[in-house]
Amino acid sequence: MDSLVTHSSILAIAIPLLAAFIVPLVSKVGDKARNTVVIGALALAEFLVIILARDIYLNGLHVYTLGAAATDLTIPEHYMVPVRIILEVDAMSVFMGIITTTISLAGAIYSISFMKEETGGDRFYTLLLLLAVGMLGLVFTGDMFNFFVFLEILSISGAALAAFRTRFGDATEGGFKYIVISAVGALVVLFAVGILYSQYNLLSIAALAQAIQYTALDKIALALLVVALAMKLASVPLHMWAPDTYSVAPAGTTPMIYVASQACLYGLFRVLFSLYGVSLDTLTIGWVVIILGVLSMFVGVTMAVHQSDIKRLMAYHAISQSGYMLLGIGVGLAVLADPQALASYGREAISGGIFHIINNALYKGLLFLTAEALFFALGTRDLNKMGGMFRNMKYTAIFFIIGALAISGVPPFNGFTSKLMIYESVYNFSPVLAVIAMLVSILTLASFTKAFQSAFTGPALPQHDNVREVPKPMLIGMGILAVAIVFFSLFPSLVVDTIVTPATDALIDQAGYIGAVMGGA
Amino acid sequence: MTAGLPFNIPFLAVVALISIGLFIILTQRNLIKLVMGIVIMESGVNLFLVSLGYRTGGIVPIFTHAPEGVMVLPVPQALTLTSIVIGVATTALMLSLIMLTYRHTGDIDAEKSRRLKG
Amino acid sequence: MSKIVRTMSNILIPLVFIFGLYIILHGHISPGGGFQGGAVFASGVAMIIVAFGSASVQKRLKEHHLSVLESAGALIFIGLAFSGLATIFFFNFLAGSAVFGNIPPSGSNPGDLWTGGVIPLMNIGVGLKVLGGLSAILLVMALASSGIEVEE
Amino acid sequence: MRKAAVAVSLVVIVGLLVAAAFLIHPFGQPPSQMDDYMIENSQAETGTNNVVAAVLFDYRGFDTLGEATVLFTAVTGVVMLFRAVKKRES
Repeated sequence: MDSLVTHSSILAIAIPLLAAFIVPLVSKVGDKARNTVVIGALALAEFLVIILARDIYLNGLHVYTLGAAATDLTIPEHYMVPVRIILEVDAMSVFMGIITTTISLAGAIYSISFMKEETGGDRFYTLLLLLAVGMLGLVFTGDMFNFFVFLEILSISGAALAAFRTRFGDATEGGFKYIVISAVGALVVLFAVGILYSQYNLLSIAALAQAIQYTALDKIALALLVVALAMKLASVPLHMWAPDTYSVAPAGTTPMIYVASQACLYGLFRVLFSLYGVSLDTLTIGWVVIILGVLSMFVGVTMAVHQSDIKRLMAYHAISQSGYMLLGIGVGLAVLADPQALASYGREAISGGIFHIINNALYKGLLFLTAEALFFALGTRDLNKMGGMFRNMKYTAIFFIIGALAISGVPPFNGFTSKLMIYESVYNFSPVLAVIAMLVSILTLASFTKAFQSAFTGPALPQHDNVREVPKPMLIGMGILAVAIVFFSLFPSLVVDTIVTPATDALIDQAGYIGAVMGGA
Repeated sequence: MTAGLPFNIPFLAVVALISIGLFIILTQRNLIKLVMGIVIMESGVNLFLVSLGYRTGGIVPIFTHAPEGVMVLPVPQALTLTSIVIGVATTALMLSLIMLTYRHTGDIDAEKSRRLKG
Repeated sequence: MSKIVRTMSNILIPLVFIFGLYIILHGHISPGGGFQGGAVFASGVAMIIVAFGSASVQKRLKEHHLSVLESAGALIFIGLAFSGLATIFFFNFLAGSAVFGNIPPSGSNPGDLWTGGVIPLMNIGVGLKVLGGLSAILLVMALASSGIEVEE
Repeated sequence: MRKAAVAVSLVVIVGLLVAAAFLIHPFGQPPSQMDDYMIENSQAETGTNNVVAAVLFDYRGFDTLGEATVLFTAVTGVVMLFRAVKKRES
């Protein structure tokens, strides 16, 4: 058990990867064997992440030096800098790891019945596993170049999955847009990594954080990293790809591609808090993040209101919800250098932002899945061609209601808790921002009320008379997320204390992040 | 600036390549040209990485029959190799998607396909 | 393609393949390695496809053969990484052992094939993977551009 | 409007890059604390004459695994995209 805990961080990445390499061979045996391998690997990864999380909450941050003689031999003996790739998993990384594995598991189960009616299922599952690997590697790595490599794995598998339904022209276009944006973004990230490497001859994030001087070159690298990651996380004004890609991604993969964007959001925070940290001009950068957040919130929701394609509508809401996280954490970043303000409201703002990441992954994931269920049953994404589905698809309708109430921040759902934390803390920082955030929330509720009415109430269209509820695996996939939402809504303080607060502490504690690798220095 | 080359000319070449690539990406409407822009930008970044590791008068970092002398840095070479392979993979996928888009629309012009308007 | 191209390809292709294998196997002592050698090998496959046409190649060389080769290479690679797990993932457990375990003298030396621990083996795994993968991409794209669909 | 935005962003980014090219260390004289360790110890630690191979498969082996995975992903993706699509029954 001890050695399992020691190796859990690498195994959580390596086991889905191994499964991805095996799937093309196993699928020759049969679809059942393939599904077992895929779901087994993801469940095992989830289990490993959970025992890793438990250990991190008890004993602090995990480092894993790949290929060294011992896991904590981060720096070779008689030397001063790390030379190997180090996985560095703190409470924030493992928090993202929990989200990633949960959503991937739900997505994989959800996709089973979808795949019965499509060809290419084994490739689909291989890519799904690789997408999960990309996200897990991205959040667990402690090395800038490794970060780039996993960013590429995530982008390529995401693009291929988005284009899965090749019989539709918009699917290939959505996939193409995603891969172009990702390729350009990744090259910019790589250039920034090169700039950092050229100055310090280091690649480990912790070692770089210790060495960083915040010279003009570092500022250029920071600007490039922020632009590239903002592009990847679909923050306004670099959001154009997101509705196209999210709306065409098949079955259970839309939530995963969305969580992949959240992983890039994590990357942005890792760069800002752990790599640059206190050496930053935090007020300016904080305001940049806040402005990105407010723009995303507002533009996202206003674009969403008049969409008639249900998945595009949800994609714009996804952009708008990312704005809340940027807002909360931006406020925290802006006051990072001011201990008093940080203690009085900055920490709560960051906590709110982080809590919103997991809430949002859950309810947004659930909503994407219900939209895909409607598409599966009706064959259309157009809200005007739906109606009266409450009678035929009772469970889907209930899941939709849960998700819609949670995203609109209606008490007592979990979206309300995290939004309340953001409102309160942001109000202390700047009342105007809090008012904008509440306004956006009201617009979200309005938009989802409209969507619910057109899809589920009113008279059923004659061609949809014999539409039936979607198959069981789809309901299970949605059910996992719905149960998690209900749990989070019933016990918000438990969740905040167990996983959100440690993540906040880990994000703020730059010295701890450096010390784990560089040894206290 | 240096003894050998004035104004860090290799790095300026890198900037020139990346700028040309970006210019193509931002202005061209033909999807194949867009991909070519990305590939040019990628070559620029690869050139940047590999030129980071050069030491004046350095030899190849391989000890088999190595002549006397200081070796160039090995890590940038490894990074460049990784980045080249990743570039090949990305390009292959992009070109495949263009082929499929062409099958659907009969055109590779970004403005003519409905959604790709930026 | 014309007869001249086909005849020349027939002569050149074995040389390209042997050169590719040489680069893969000597990756740990001379410039080269799995990626480079695999790419050289795949360029030989590209030559076959260009010279003889993708349709006739497809009769002999199916896409799923290449996929199996690629998966096998990937499994060798990740398997070697897993084998180090007794100490740590990616630990070079063969360095200093009886298999590929010689340690070369420090500094310039003539080079010894029996060195490098897991590195030569990983080179072989990566080489298989790259030659399978790149050939599969080339074949599939060539087939697709002549309008033939890949069977599952 | 769109053209202006493109022009402005292009000028800003190119400006940043040119500035970086002038600020970076002189060509041929990089700092080398991490790389020197690899050059000195790769033979003793990994038994490999080729330091680049030692970096690829030992010191930064995980990157190479990721790189192989990227290629695997692309192959899987390309093959999947060109698969035969059968019509959905129902």
